[in-house]
Amino acid sequence: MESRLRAILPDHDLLKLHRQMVLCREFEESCAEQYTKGNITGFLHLYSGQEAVAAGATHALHRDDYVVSAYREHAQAIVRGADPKRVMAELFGKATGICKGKGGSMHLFDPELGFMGGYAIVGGQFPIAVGLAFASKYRKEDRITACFFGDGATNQGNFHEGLNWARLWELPVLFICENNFYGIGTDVQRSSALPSIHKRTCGYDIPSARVDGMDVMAVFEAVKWGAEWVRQHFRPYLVEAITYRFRGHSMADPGKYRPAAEVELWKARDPIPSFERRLIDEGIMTREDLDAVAAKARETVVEAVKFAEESPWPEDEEVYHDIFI
Amino acid sequence: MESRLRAILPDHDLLKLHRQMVLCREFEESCAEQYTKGNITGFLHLYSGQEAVAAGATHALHRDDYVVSAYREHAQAIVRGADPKRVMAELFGKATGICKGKGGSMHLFDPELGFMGGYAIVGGQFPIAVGLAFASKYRKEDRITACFFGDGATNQGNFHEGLNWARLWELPVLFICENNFYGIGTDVQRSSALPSIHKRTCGYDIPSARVDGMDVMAVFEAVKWGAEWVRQHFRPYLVEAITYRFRGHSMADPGKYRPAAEVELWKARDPIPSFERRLIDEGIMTREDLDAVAAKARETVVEAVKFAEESPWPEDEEVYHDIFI
Amino acid sequence: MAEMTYRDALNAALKEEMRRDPSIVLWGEDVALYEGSFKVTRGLLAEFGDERVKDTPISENTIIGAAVGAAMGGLRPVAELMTVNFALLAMDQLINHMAKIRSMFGGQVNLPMVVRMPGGGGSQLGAQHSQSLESYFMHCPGIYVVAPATPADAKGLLKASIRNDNPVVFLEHELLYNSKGEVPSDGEHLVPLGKAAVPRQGTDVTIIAYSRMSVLSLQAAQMLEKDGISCEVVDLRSLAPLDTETFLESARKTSRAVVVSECWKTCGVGSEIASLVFENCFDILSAPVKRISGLDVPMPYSRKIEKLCIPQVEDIVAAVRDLMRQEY
Amino acid sequence: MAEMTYRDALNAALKEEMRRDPSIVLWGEDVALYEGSFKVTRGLLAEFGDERVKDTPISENTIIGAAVGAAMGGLRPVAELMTVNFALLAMDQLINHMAKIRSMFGGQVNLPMVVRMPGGGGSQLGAQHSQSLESYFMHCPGIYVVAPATPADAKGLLKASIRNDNPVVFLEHELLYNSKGEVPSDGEHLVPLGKAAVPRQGTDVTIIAYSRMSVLSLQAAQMLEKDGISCEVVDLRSLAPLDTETFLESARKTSRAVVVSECWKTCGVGSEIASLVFENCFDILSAPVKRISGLDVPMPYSRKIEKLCIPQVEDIVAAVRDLMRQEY
Ligand SMILES: Cc1ncc(C[n+]2csc(CCOP(=O)(O)OP(=O)(O)O)c2C)c(N)n1
Ligand SMILES: Cc1ncc(C[n+]2csc(CCOP(=O)(O)OP(=O)(O)O)c2C)c(N)n1
Ligand SMILES: [Mg+2]
Ligand SMILES: [Mg+2]
Repeated sequence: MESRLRAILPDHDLLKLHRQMVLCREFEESCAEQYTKGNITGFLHLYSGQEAVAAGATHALHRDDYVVSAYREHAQAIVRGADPKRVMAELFGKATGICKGKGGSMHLFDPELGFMGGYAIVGGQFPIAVGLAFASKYRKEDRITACFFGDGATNQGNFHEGLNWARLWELPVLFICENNFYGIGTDVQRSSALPSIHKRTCGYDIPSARVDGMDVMAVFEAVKWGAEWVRQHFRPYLVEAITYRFRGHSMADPGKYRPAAEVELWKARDPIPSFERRLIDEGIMTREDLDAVAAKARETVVEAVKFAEESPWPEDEEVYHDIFI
Repeated sequence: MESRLRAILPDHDLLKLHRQMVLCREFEESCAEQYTKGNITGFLHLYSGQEAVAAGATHALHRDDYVVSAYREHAQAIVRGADPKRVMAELFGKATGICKGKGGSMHLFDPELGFMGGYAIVGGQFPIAVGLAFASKYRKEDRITACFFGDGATNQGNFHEGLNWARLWELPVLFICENNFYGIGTDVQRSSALPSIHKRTCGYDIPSARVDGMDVMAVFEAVKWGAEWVRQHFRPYLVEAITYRFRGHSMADPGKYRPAAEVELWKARDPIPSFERRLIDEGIMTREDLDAVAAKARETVVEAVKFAEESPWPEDEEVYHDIFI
Repeated sequence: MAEMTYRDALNAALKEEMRRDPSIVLWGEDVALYEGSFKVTRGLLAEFGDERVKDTPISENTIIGAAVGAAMGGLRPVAELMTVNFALLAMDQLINHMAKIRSMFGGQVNLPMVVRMPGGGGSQLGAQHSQSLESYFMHCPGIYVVAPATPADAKGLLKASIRNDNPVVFLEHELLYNSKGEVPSDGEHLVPLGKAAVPRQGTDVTIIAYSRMSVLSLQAAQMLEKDGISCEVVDLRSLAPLDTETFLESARKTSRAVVVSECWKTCGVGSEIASLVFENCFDILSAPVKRISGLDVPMPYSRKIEKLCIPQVEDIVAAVRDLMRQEY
Repeated sequence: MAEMTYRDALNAALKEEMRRDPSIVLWGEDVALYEGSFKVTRGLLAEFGDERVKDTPISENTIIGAAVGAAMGGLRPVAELMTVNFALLAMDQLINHMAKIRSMFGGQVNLPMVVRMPGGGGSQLGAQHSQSLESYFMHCPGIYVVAPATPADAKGLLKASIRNDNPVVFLEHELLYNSKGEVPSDGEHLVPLGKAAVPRQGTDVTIIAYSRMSVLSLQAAQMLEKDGISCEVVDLRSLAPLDTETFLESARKTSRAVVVSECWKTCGVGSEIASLVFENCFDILSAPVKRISGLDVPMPYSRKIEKLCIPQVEDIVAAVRDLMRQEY
C-alpha cells in the first residue's frame, strides 16, 4: 500500500509532528500535576486535545514567520522551538523562565523563535498581528504573521478591525481560529451570530477555509495552503480549525457545562492516537517507536520540572527591571 | 398620467416629506451663517445634501420607535418632531435649548420624541441601540430602534459587536448607514475592505439592502420594508443609503479632498429639487406651492434664530446640575 | 443575621433585588449557564430565566453600552465585566457615554445601572489580569464608585447600588470572595452609598482604606494595639461620592493618617485622599500623611516578587510605627 | 532660531526625524491625504509617501495595537489619535498591552513608539470631546507621558520622544496649536524627557503646571508681579517620568506651592503633585499646597458655563493671592 502520509511529508517531518504532539500532551498533563501540587499558580489553561493544531500549523510556517497567540499557548511555543525547561520554569515563576518568571503561563515570549507573545486579553493579539505584518512588509522581509485565536475571540471588535485592516493594507496575516466550540462555559452557538467562523470573513473579501483540527495532516495542509497564499498575495487568509479541549477552560474549571457524551465523542477523536494508528498502519512507526517517543517525552518533561524546581526565584529588585529600557 | 408618488404615499405625506427636507436645508444653511457670525461655536457638522435619508427613513418609522444617531443629527431630530427653536437655542448654547445648552450641535436629545441621542464618538451609538432594542423587547413594546451611522463608523469594533449581538439576541434594530463616501477626508474605499457597506452583514446572517439616498421615496420604501421586516421577525436588518454631503465634514473643513467634478455631479442629484420636479410633474404641487413652502421654512428658521438669540444663557450653577439624580 | 461569604452576600443581594423588581436584568460573560467566573451569579439563571440572566459574547464595550441603552429604555441592568482589567476595552462606553449621558442631555434621562467588576492582584495572574483601576472611575465625574470590604457591606452596598438611579461601578475584590462575616438577612439591608464606615475606633492614627486593604488595615491595627498604638480605621466603602467628612474628622482627631490602597500610587486613590487630608488638616497634622499603595510597576507573575507589589499587613504596621515616631 | 507655531514646530519635528530615520512610520485617522485634523502632519504624505504616512480606518484600538506590533517588528511608529477622547477606545492596547509588554515578557522586546493625542477643553466641543485624560496615562506604569507648553518644547520633546526606545504618550493641547514662539532650527534640538523647565524664577510661591496651564501660569505670574508677588513657575513638560526634584526644590525655596492642571481634580495630576509636595516639604511649607484644576463635571457645551470648568488666569492669580495671605 502506498503511504498517504508520505505523499504529504517525508518521514522525518511526520515523526517530528508526532513527537511534538506527544511532548505537548505530556507537558500539559505534567503542568496539571504541578498546579495541583501548588508549584504552578495563577491561571493555567491547558491545550490537551488541540495538539494537532499547534503542531500542524506551525510546521506549515517558515522559520522566520511571526506567531502570536492567546493564553493557551504552551504548546504553540514549544512546537515553535521553545525549551520546555524554560517554559516550565516560567510557569513556576522562576528566574530561569522564558520571561524571567514575569509572564507566567499566559505570557510566553521568545523573539528568537518569532514567538511574539501569548496575550491574556481575549482578542488583544489581533492588532498586534496587524502591526507585526505591517513591519515585515515595510521592511520587505519574506515573513508572514500567524495569529492564533479562539472562537470566543471572534466576537471582539478587535477581530473585525484586524480583518479589515489586514485586507485593506494588504498585509501578510494568516488568521488561525482554533474553534473548540467554547469560550469558557459559553458555546459558540450562544455567542456568535454565525458560528461557522470561517464564514465571517465574507464581509472583508478575505478567503478562508475550514479544517478538521483533530487531524494534524489536514491542519498542516490547510495552513500550508493558506500560508503560501498569504505569502504570494500579500493578503490575509483565515483558517478555522475545528478542535476540542479535553479539559476545562482552565484548571479552575470542572467543565460541567459540556455533556459527558460530547466530551467522550471528542476524546475518541484524540489527535495523537489517531495519528499513531496511521503511522503504524502505513509502516512509518512501530509500537516500540511509539513507546520510545512517549518515554522520551516523559523524560523531557521530568527534566523540565526538575529544572524548574531547582531554579532560583527572581531577585526582589526584578520588580523594577525591564519596565523601561 | 397616473401619479407614481401617490401610489406610494398620500398627498399629505408627500407634502410633509417635501416640507421637512426644505426646512432641514434651510435650517442647516442658517446654522452655517450663525457659525460664521460666531453665534454657534464648537464643531458643526451640516446635513445639507443628505435630507432624503433623514426624512424618508423617519417617515417609515412609528411614532414610538427609538432613533439614535451620530453628531450630524440636526435634521434627524427635526424631522422626528424636535422644535427648530429649541434646536437652534441648543446650538447657541442657551438655557432654552433642547438639552439646556449642555449638549450642543452633536448631542441633541428628546425622549418624548424617542430621539435617544446624537453621539459624538464614532460608533458609540451601536451598543446603545442594542440596549434600547433589548429594553423594548423585554418590555414587550411594539417598538424598534433605528440606528443611523456613517460609512466611517463601520470600521469600528462596535459595529461588529453590535451586529453580532443584535442578531444573536434577536433584537429589533434597524441599522441605517448613511454612506456619503467619506469619513472626514478619507474615502470609504480607503477605509473599508469592502466599501459596499450592506454586504458587510453577510458574516452575521443579517439581511440588508442598498438604496439611493438622494431619492426620498426610495429611502422611504426601503426603510419601510426594513422596519416592517424587523418588527415582524424581531431581528436586525441593515439599509445602506447612498448619499453625499454638500459641505465639508464640519464647518472647519473646506473639503478640498473631493474633486470638484464629483461634488458637482452629486449636487446635480440634490434630493430637494429632484423631488420637487416630480411633485410638479405629477401635479401634486405648483411652483407657487414650492415658493410658499420655502418662505415658510425661512420664516421658521428666522424665528428659531431670533428665539435663540433672545434666550438667556444657562445660569452658572448649571455646571453642577444634571450630573446625578 | 447569618454568617456567609462575600460571594454569597453578593449573590443574595442580586437575588433579593431581582425578586423585588422585574426591571432588573443581568448580563455578562458566563454569568448565566456557567454561573459566573467567580460563581457570584449562582442560581440566577435557574430562578430568573434566560431573558433576565444573559450570557453575552466577549464584547466588553457592548456589554456596557447595551446596559446604557437598556437603562435609557427603562430597565435597570446589572452588567458584569468578568474582571476590571477588561473594563479597559469598555472605557469608551463607561467614560464617554455612561458617565456623561445624563449631563450632556440636560438631565432628561437617568441611567439606573450597575457595573460589577472583580479586580485586584495577589493570585499570580500577571500584568494583564492583576490591576486595580478604581482611580480611573473615581477620576471621572458622573459615576458612583463602590468598593465593599466585608460581606455585610457587599450585600448592602450592592442592593443600594441597584436601587440607585445613577450609574454605579461596583468593585469586588477577587481575594475577598471567600471571606466570611455576619450579614443581615433583612431584604431591606441597604448600606448608603457615599458613606464611609469606621470599623475600629482609635486615638493615635487614622488608617484610611477600602476593599481588601480595609481588611488588612484592621489586621494591622490589631497588631499595633500590642505596641500600644491605637488606630482608627476608616473604611471608605464608596470612592465616589467620597465621604470626606468622616475621614477628615478622624484625621483631625488623631492628627496622623495613613492611606492604604492597592492601586498604583501615582495619581491613585491615595493621592487624592492624602491631598484632601493635607489640605484640610494641615494645621493640626503631627506628621505628613503616608501613602501605602501598589508599586508603580506592571504586576510580575512570580509569587516571590508579586507580593512586593501589593501592600501587606506588615507594610501598614511599619508605616504606622514610622508615623508615630514623627512629630512636627 | 525661528518664530513658529506649536503646530509647525511639531510638524518640523516629525519631518526632521522621518528624514533621519527610515524606520519611522506615521499613521492615524486623516493624517495623510487630509494632513491631520489639526494640520500637524501637513506635507508629510507628499514628502514621505503612502507607505510611511498612512490614513487608517476609524479603529482606535487597532491604531495603537498595530503600532505596538510594528514596534515589536522593528519599526518606530508614531501613531496619532485624532483626540485624546478617542484614546478611551484604545485603552486596552495602551494600558493592557503597550504599557506592559516589555515588562511581562521579561525585557525581551522594546516598544519605541509615540502616540500623539491632541486634547483639552475650551472650544465648546461638549462632554465627549473636551477631556484632559493625562492622569490615566500617568497612573499606569510603563508609559512615558509628555505634555509640551511651548513651540520649542513641542519640537524638542517630540524629537526626543521619537528617539526614545520606550512607549511615549505625547499630549498636545488643541488651544496651543496656533501659539507662537522661538524654536531652534537645529536638527539636534532635543529636550530631554523627564526634565521639568523653570521658565520663570521667583521667591514667594511656586506654580507647578504643564501644557496650556503653564502658559496661563506665566501670565498669572506676570500679573502677580505687579502686586509684588514673585512667582516661580515650574513647567513639568513630562508627567512620567516626573521630575520631582525640580519642583520640590522650588517649593522648598518658596515654601508655597500651587498646582495647576486642566484635568479633573479628583485623582488628577494635581492630586499627585500636591501629595508629593506635602510629603516632602511638610516641615517647611508656609501654607497648604493649593490645587487648581478642571471642575469635576462633564464639560457643558455652552461657552457661558464651559469656561467655569477650566482654570482661567484669574483663578491662578486668586489662588496665589490667597496663599500669600496664609502663614502657618
Ligand atoms: C477581554 C477579555 N474578556 C474576557 C476574558 C476572560 N476570558 C478568558 S478566556 C475566555 C474565553 C475565550 O474563548 P476562546 O477565544 O474560544 O478561547 P479558548 O479558551 O477556547 O482557547 C474569556 C472570556 C479575557 N481574558 N479577556
Ligand atoms: C471614536 C472617534 N474617532 C474619531 C472621531 C473623529 N471623527 C469625527 S467624525 C469622523 C468621520 C466619521 O465618518 P462617517 O461615519 O462616515 O460619518 P459622516 O461624518 O460622513 O456623517 C471622525 C473620524 C470621533 N468623533 N470619534
Ligand atoms: Mg474556544
Ligand atoms: Mg461618511
